[in-house]
Amino acid sequence: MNKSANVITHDVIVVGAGLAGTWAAMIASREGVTDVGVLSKLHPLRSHSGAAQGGIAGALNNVRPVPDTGPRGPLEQIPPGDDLIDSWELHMFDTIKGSDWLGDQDAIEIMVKDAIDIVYTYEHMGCVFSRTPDGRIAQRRFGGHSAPRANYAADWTGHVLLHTTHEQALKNGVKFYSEWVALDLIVEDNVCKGVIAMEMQTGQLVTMRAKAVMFGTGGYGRAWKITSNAIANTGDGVAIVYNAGVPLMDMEFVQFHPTGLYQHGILMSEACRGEGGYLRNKDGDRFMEKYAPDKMELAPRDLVSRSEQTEIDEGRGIGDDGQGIYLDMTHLGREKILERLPQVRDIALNFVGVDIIDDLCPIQPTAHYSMGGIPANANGQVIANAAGDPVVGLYAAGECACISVHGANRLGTNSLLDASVFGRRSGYAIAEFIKGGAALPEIEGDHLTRTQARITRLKSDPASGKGENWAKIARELKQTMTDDCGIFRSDEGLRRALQKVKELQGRFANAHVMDKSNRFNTDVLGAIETENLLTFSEVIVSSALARTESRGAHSRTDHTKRDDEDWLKHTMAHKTDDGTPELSYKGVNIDWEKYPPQERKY
Amino acid sequence: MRIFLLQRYTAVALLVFLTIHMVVVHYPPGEIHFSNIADRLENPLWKAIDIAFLFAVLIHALTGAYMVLTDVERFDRFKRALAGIAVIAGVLLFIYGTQTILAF
Amino acid sequence: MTNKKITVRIQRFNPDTDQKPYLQDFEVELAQGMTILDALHLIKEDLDGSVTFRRSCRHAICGSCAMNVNGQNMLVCETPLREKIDKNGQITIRPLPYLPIIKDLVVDRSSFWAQYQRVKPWLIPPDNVPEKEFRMSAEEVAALNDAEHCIMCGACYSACQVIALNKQYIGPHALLKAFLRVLDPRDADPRARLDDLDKGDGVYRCHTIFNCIDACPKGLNPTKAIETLRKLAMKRQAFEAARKERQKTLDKPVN
Amino acid sequence: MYKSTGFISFVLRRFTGVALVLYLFMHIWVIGGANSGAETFNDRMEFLGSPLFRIAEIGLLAAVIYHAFDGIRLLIVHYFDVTEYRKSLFYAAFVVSVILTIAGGLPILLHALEG
Ligand SMILES: Cc1cc2nc3c(=O)[nH]c(=O)nc-3n(C[C@H](O)[C@H](O)[C@H](O)COP(=O)(O)OP(=O)(O)OC[C@H]3O[C@@H](n4cnc5c(N)ncnc54)[C@H](O)[C@@H]3O)c2cc1C
Ligand code: HEM
Ligand code: SF4
Ligand code: F3S
Ligand code: FES
Repeated sequence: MNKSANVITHDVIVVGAGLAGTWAAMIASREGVTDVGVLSKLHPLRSHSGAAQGGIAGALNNVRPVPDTGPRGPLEQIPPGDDLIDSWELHMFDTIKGSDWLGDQDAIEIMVKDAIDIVYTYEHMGCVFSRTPDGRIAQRRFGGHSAPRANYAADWTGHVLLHTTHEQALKNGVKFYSEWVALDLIVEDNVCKGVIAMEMQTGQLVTMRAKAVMFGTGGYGRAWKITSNAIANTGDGVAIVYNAGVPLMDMEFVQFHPTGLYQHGILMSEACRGEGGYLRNKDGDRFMEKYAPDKMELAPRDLVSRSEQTEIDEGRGIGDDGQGIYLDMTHLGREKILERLPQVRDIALNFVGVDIIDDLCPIQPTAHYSMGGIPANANGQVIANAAGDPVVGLYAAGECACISVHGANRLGTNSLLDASVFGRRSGYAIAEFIKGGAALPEIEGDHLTRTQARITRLKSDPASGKGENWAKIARELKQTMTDDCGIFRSDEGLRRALQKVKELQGRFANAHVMDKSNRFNTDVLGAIETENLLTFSEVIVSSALARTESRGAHSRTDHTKRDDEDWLKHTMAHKTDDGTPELSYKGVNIDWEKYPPQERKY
Repeated sequence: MRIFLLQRYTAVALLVFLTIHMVVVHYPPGEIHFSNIADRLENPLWKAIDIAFLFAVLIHALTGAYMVLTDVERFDRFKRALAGIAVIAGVLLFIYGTQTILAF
Repeated sequence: MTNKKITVRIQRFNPDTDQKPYLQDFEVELAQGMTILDALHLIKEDLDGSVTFRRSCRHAICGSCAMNVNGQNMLVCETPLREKIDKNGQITIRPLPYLPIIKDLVVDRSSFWAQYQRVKPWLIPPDNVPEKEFRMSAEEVAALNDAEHCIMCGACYSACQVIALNKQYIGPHALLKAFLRVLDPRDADPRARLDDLDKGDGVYRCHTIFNCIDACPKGLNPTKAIETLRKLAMKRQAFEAARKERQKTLDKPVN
Repeated sequence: MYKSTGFISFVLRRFTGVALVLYLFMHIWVIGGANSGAETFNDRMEFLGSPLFRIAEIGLLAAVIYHAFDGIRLLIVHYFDVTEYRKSLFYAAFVVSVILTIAGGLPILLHALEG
């Protein structure tokens, strides 16, 4: 190999320019690894991290509920010298509880301790956070957190973090390959050697060689019909890594957010409830009283979504199809909404024509966050099996990774934190790996030709009558995942889903594109993304089918209880030769003294 | 950028000068003859005002022309040469014009 | 509700095969709550897969989908199709004007990003970084809010006729970014920034055309930022001194 | 071409500005006749005295008035925070210019028709 011009070599290649990837690149370059290339299928600032609204968790202890108003009382800044109410320990406990005890506690400890520093670092890098009266970073409540520790910049927190981080990476001289799509990962004998990528503008395929490769390709909510995720969130990284022989972990855990805009899925930030919004059913009842009398609307997402879905299934939903629920913010008042939730208001106005200041806003649960993904340790190093052996030179962080800080259910604001903290740690680990004298591995196989063949196949017209549009396949997949692998799952439904996914995979062999050109071919990209959806959806369904318990976001109607006896373990799915996933299991890292599993009640 | 400021300041000056000019010289409209101009310019104050007017309008006009040209990327490359031409043209026109005013 | 057929006219152009851009008509059935982006997706998925455009977040936050619809720049993901249908039942979608076309509705934003980088969009922190956060007052934050909210969509940039004439001009988006950093009390070197903005291609190349304000989907006001920068550039020495003074108390409570 | 009031005002301002510069050069040359004495001056003025030039002067007046009021508008925008009223400001400058042009142009027109 190594023959033509279409080879690019860097010390480090980062795939994905969201928070996770950008942090890694920025830190590696600051640590002296100057030759870092970042490829992103979108311009870096278009990454979905920028869509995060609510905040980033960190126990800064800047605000507290006004004394004697109870835990849901109004917030004020903590006067200097007064007792602190929050701590990383508390943050850790909330995260573990939120994860339904499936989170790895060593990694969680690292994350919550680092949280405080990373928020201050963001502030020092230039993020314009909202402020308390005396000028500290403002904090708000978020579901599942027992203290107000969501640090925020109005309701465009992710946007501010992403722009700031990208700018710092530019300052450090990181090279960005904007609108380059990774298509395949090269792993030979458990050593990662590079990726095959396509430059969108020319359609040219390139082998990108590197001593270390890092994945920060984000989530995969696009496998569902109603999702808060960007159209580009098709889980490419997850599928690519899986195809290269690396396992995927805990893929059955997908979080449904309680407040997606009705029929659009666009997120109405959890800050809506954090600031005091109510959920109401068709009859106008605040039904959360029934399901989480203590935390009410601020119970964790999985619980609220299930409560909504139950209301909907029992016929108390709203809208033409009865699939909606009301979000009531009318009591918050114009001023508060305009100051704290301006973006949310605009979204509701633009997409459903409702002004949340005066009217109830229709919402519905929406596929939101993928807890599972590429298994990695707390240094971002990808592991090859349940024993924890690393894949040499391969790293992952952010939503595409499963370092398992979120276990079976993520708490809001913990994922910007996860992407930042472990992106940064991967950066340090990569720098150490490179500076420790890592060599550029030789590539043996001809990977480029194989990838090229996939594209050529998509562009060639199949035998008459057999050809099919990829978009149709994608639509059917999304419908199936929504119907049979959504908030509530059952053996019957999952089997149906598995069969359907297999059928669709079969049909994809004859899928084709209409656009045969090379230049900026988004038709080919759409087809490849669909193929990726099909690949990991099979893993999700298989893992969900095997897990005969209900834990966190994974809720089985036929196994409604959590089962620590048999299922307090991570699912690992390997791709076998015939393409189907083979499941094995990995223990959860638990501190049995301090944080033993308890019942999860809110 | 001083020329921007020059343009803005001279714009204000021109507002004053031009108004005076219009009212005094061109209103009511009629034949303008050497003699009636010469009458007015007897007064050295009028001479001074007209010279200042000339000065302001030249600066404003030439910086304006320079801006119009350099706003186009293709000409922007020659901005030094253009500035040179503008300065020389400005000086020459100012000398010529001042002579005229003093000639009355 | 009776469903109405709409003609969507899309400007097509693939520089590899086409001599010049042309308009192509597609018929789309208007559905409840449909955005322009939804219509583009329908066309791409069902009618002609080669229609090419950028999009991602589909709720006006990523900045991918700025296009020119019926002559105005906007984000197609947040714009209801219904609102832009003219009396002939048509809507015309073109790429952002004044920029090189890569394909169909996809434009080359290279100069846009180059200008963004030119203003050094990152914060230059002062030497005395506190252990915790810098203290900023609510007013200081409010002054930055607009600029911070820019999603770098390019709608303003490609509406500005100065950009049409001269790509060396920094442009409204980058000047807004510069404004953000200059006004940030934490930035240690507003002087150097203002020095750069004071050059020929900086704040004075703006001729107050206002298209940037009209085009901005986020309702931001680059013109105001530019006028402010002009004033600051004139008194940058005093501004620098005031900044130095402010930075001495950046670790103290603001009131 | 991105059309808007801002664009129209910009084009008009440029166009009138450049026209005025060209006129200024001619004006300096005409008046400069005085350098060579009253004869030359009156000759050159004579040349401009024809009714045709008189009517062209209305155009000149329009140009100078519009340019001036547009300039005032820009100065206002610079010194006061009025970008919200950008459209009204343009219309105001335009209407005032038209009115003043008519007011100033009518006497010229009448004079030209008389002469
Ligand atoms: C609407 C919404 C709101 C949210 N709000 C919050 C919140 O308030 N608080 C919180 O903590 N979390 C929130 N989250 C979750 C959080 O935003 C994400 O988990 C986090 O930003 C993920 O960051 P990332 O860096 O892993 O991925 P992303 O930011 O998604 O970045 C993925 C990157 O990978 C690139 N990429 C993908 N595939 C390829 C490929 N094949 N080739 C090349 N590049 C590729 C993309 O271009 C992109 O640059 C929210 C999520 C959503 C959807
Ligand atoms: C009342 C008098 C005048 C006022 C208030 C005025 C105001 C202005 C202003 C504010 C500008 C700057 C425009 C910008 O920055 O975009 C300008 C530009 C210009 N002016 Fe004037 N002006 C006046 C008279 C004149 C005269 C008499 C001439 C010509 C002889 C002239 C020629 C120009 C030119 C060529 C430009 C540059 C065009 C441009 O930048 O768009 N102006 N004027
Ligand atoms: S200022 Fe507005 S139009 Fe310009 S890039 Fe930013 S968001 Fe887009
Ligand atoms: S459109 Fe352009 S000229 Fe100035 S006011 Fe806006 S940047
Ligand atoms: S798709 Fe992100 S702004 Fe329109």
